[in-house]
Amino acid sequence: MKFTTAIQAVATAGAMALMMSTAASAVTLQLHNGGDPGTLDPHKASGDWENRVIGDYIEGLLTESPSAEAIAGQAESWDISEDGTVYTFHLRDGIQWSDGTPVTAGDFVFAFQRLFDPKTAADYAYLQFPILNAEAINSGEITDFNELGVKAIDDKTLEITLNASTPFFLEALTHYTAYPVPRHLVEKLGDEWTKVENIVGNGPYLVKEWLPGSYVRSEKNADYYDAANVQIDEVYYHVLEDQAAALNRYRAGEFDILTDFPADQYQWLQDNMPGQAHVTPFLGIYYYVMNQQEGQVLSDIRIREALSTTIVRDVIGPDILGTGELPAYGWVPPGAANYVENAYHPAWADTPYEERVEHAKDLMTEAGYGPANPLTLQLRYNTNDNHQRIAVALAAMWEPIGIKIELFNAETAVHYDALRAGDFQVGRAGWLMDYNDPSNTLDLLKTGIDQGGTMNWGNNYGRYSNAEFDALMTQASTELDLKARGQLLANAEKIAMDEFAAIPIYWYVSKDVVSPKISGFEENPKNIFRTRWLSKSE
Amino acid sequence: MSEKEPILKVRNLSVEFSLPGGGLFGAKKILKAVQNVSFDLHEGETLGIVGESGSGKSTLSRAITRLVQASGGESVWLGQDIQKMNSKQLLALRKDIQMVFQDPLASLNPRMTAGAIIAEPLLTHAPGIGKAERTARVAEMMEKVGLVPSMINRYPHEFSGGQCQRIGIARALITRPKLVVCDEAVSALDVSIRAQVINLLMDLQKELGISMLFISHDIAVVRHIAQRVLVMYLGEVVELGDAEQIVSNPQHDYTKKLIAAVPVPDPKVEMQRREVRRRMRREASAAA
Amino acid sequence: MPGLTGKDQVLTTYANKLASLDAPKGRSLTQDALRRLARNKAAVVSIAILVLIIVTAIVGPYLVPWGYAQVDWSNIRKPPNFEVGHYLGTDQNGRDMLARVLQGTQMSLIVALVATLVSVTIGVVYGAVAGYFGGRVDAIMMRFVDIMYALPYILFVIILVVMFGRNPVLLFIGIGAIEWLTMARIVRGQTLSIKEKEFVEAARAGGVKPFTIIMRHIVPNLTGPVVIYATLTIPEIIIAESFLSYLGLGVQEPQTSLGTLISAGAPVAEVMPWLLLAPALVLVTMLFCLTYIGDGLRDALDPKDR
Amino acid sequence: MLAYAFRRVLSAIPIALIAVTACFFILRLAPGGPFDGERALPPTVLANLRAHYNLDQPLIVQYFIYIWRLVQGDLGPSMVIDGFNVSQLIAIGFPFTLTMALTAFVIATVVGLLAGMVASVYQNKWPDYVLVLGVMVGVLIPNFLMAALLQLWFGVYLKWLPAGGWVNGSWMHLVLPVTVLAWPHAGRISRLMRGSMIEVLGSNYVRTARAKGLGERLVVARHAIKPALLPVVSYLGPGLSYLLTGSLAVEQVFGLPGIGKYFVTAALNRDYGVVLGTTILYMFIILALNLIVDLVYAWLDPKVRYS
Repeated sequence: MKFTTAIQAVATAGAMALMMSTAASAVTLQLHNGGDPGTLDPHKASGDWENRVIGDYIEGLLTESPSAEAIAGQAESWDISEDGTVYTFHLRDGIQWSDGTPVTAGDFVFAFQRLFDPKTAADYAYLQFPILNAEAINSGEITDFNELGVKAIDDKTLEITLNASTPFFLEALTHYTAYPVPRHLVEKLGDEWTKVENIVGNGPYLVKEWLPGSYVRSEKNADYYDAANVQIDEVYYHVLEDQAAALNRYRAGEFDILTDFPADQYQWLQDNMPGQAHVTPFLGIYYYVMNQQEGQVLSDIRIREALSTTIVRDVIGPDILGTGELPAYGWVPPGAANYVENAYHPAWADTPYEERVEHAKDLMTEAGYGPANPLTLQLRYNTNDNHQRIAVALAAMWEPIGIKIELFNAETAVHYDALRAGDFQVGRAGWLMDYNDPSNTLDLLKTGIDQGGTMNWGNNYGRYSNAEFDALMTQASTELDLKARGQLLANAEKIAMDEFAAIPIYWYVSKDVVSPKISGFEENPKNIFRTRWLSKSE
Repeated sequence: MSEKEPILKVRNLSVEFSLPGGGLFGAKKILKAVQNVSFDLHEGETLGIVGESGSGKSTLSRAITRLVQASGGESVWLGQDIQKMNSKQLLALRKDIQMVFQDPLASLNPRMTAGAIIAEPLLTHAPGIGKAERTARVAEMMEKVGLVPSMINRYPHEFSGGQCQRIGIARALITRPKLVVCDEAVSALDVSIRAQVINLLMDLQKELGISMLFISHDIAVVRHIAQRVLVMYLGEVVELGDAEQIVSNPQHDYTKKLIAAVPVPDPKVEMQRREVRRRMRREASAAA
Repeated sequence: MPGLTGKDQVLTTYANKLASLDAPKGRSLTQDALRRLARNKAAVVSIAILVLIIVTAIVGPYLVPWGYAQVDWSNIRKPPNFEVGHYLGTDQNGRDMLARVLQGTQMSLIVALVATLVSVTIGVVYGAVAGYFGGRVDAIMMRFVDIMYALPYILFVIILVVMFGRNPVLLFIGIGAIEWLTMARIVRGQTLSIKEKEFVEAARAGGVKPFTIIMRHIVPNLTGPVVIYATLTIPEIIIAESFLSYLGLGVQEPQTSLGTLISAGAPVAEVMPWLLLAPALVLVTMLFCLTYIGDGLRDALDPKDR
Repeated sequence: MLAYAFRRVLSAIPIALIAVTACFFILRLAPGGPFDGERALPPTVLANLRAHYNLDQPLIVQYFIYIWRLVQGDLGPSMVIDGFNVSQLIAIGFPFTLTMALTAFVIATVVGLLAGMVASVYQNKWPDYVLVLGVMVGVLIPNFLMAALLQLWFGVYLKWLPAGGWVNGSWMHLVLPVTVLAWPHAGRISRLMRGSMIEVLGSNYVRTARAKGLGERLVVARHAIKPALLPVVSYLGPGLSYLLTGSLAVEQVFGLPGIGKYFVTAALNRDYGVVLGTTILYMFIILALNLIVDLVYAWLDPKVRYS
């Protein structure tokens, strides 16, 4: 007894000392950021974890509003040419890097040139390929960077020319690939400029510390143009990949916001911490690919139809995952911009399950399979609790139509290597949209590009190929009228889905937990909430 | 007997050990454990080898039978140099030359029964004989060394020290060897048991007609059992001759000291002995 | 060798004498050990419980109302419910936990048994050989062990999976191959001191061949540390199995193992305790039993200890 | 002995080179590369990345480039954590891991040895059973589960200790992780110690010591401990290296900046540089630990010779 009281006393004293030391400083946001950011360099970053940190210390021409809409950032205003290919941006007055150097249009030009420079080896350079000559420069075809469609008219004016009108281009500019970099520093230090001791920024926060595996710490930038309205003085972006552990730390009061939580805890959260868990539709699709190469059993559309139609999608989100993900029947996530009103919805989705099973059995018999001659398929997924559950559920759903599933899990690298190599029959995949436009998911079903005899299928793992679909996609990319373009894309979606190009399962959701102390958090389909809009009360 | 060719001829046998030392890059120190030892051993004879611990007597006995590699010289067994034997010849040799060790318990595998221990040389040297015969032979040998055959399935720790040594002797004799090397075979035993074991050895020797190399630091014991004595000091032979003669008339200082080292139940003599020992130790360390 | 092989008159007499003797009728080492084991209360209780677990794991699946791969769509992630026959509840896929625990126990038992045997055998032989021969042989063999330690074994596993696909034998090889290293080091260390004992020298002086010395004189004297460390290896093996399953080498869904069940249950310990409690309880009980049996075996196999 | 140690230290370099070479080529046998994530990169981008890290060169050229840099003390870049190179990652994480592992090691070794000794003296009596139970819990419960349960209990329910993190570097943040690391280690040590103590206590010369009338405590202290330590010492080398590299679960649950995670995740991410860097580091740690173990062994048992 005595011993435990002693420990308690020591612990309380320690906790008090901690609290006092933080109370003396200002408002600190403890943000659970997920995995370790790989880099602080916007041109090398490739994920959400980097985005949260980088988006707080650098600001692009445009930035995100509390609900993640594109709003004016470093550019105060912009003009767009009639044909939608030339954008002219007017920078704010008085914007500067944190070392006092002004942010100029030249920094943006330099940044875009660096992004496309093959030597930079930027992962996500392709997101800005709509810019004139960007792709050619990135692939090394054009070596003169001055041919890039980004020009500084003067220090305050930037002109960007596109290959063709791109309806989502302004939104693309909020992405970190479009962020400026401090030319004066990068020219001096090269890639070393993002080391914590060198780093400068033009955003609302400045990175002060980075302890890999533990956290990144940023402090408020007093020189930021909107600094007066920035409430939070310090942000810890905590690294913690174990979601259950993160939730524990949230409950212990160590985190204010969780950017993910274990789906199994959703019910518990709703019961015990009502209103704190936020599950929001996220622009992304969870799907299965089917290998449709010639000679593969799944090149038979009848079997693909049998597979897709016998999945009871309504049971997956609410029961198996527990977070209520909505069933997906089409290919473009609901809420995608620049799209038609009524999304694709197949007729079979509304027929009763028993009928679908009967129909599927007929299809299987037609294809030459039956109880006497069952079809055995290998299903690959990358190891993860959710993927496993869905794979197990699908296997059970396909059993009644005489399909035997062999489950085959592997770690991520092996799994995607197999998908890319076409070494699979059915495989799990998923896609989160890079920018809010239907073309981003529909591109996944375009026929591969012939590269000197070998086909590069890119992310089209199932090797679905339909000339009509491809033609509609090409047509859409040059269509200026948004409405007409939306219709072309919808037609393409219908073609692919009617042919069961892949098996959509559900639409992704984002899962956040936000402490009641935090205000300014707005659910949005991109799940981006910049710290500058948040505030914290004790 | 003496006109006959000796069964073992040792000529200029030397053993060296390299010792690490003298700094990281310093030359290795060479310890000359045995230097130029020569002697003959005849059939049925017992040769005592005496010297204090570290004098090289154990190393010598192991070098003769090539349990330790000699650095020079030869040991000729029945006309053949052991140092040049191939592995097949060596195996045959192991049957003819057996050893009895100092620590009776430590020289017996604690996980084997007395019977299995005694039978092991048979397994090696006469793998052809059947199990029943092996057991019979073991029982015979146990009786011969004064053990009750019914103890055949007991483990070494169930025996007393003297009994353990009898097991060791039985193991050594079961292959009917021509030579037995007793390395301090009795020094770990209590005085009363010691006499019993020595007498046993002498009886067996007589009965079976074996030769013996009897190694001990105790010259009194050696005098009792051996006909001739070889005195070793710091790896070298200092005296070799008839046992009675050496004890009654030692020629070398060291031999005298060894004789002085025999415990005598007299406090004064005991004190002198200690003094002698102390001096010897000093000299030894100075020499090293 | 006439003196050795010829069966002479004296010997025959002894043989006859022996036959009539009553005492030396030998208890074999195993009988002896079993007798001593039976006197160890903790070990006996542990054996009883372990046997119960094994029997339940083998027979149980035929008695429970649900199959381990069977999905009950109307009862997904439900706590124990006796009315529908889910005595331990269901998992997130609506599969009966009792059936899964039984199947997982079966799997883990097999894995633990085979992989432990593999790793102990390799480790003991390797360590004893290195320790006995010493010198350069030892240096080279042990540096090889060091290198094996340092190389990330995940890579080996991944390559195994890719090269040979799914194969239960590979699982044992995969686990055995990682778990023998420490055993080899411990055995080698013990061998270094055992080989200096006089009974080993006695055997060498008697002309016993090195390999026979190792198997007859060294290895039996290693049982203490080997048995102890083997019981310590089993929990590691069971956990290693679940990690290898993660990499795609081990047990594949819908089959499962205790390690996999526990790693799936750990994150939901609070909200769905029934997913963790049953497998964890079985595993811990099983391992405790093995520990006490290991202790008992160690004592029983030590002839000094009566 | 010193010369022996010196030779072992010198031999570490070729051995590490063998390990690195083996690792380098095995690494490339595994399918997938550092840039094969959930989505395929466009060919141009992939080509740029591969050129950036010299992955477009023939394998043997890459190998010599790596070795050449290594000779100059450069462990190369990390391909996944771009913000740091491998040397920096190790320099940041290793001191932390070392602190944590050594703390756990010292505590666990002391506790384990004591528990093992007490258990052996009271063999098959209740203190033995209780100690086995208490200490084996650490071995039998997988460390990820132990970490999660301790975090939940002491961090969330009782709120006595921080549930994770490494803010301010306070020792309180170390209590739970060190417990999770130390417990199984103490368990293994105590098991080995108990077993070998029982063996030694039953041995002949300890019996002799008892027969001489020495008290049990003196017998244990003077005659039993040293020889009983032998198998334990053999385990200490691998044991400490487990602590140094097996902290993945602890780091991931508590969000700590150690390097344990690199030993596992780097291989999964195909982060070639980090895999090789950690292999070299681990190689030297193992060689050093085993050298120490061998020397201690020779000290404990003078009959064990080195050549």
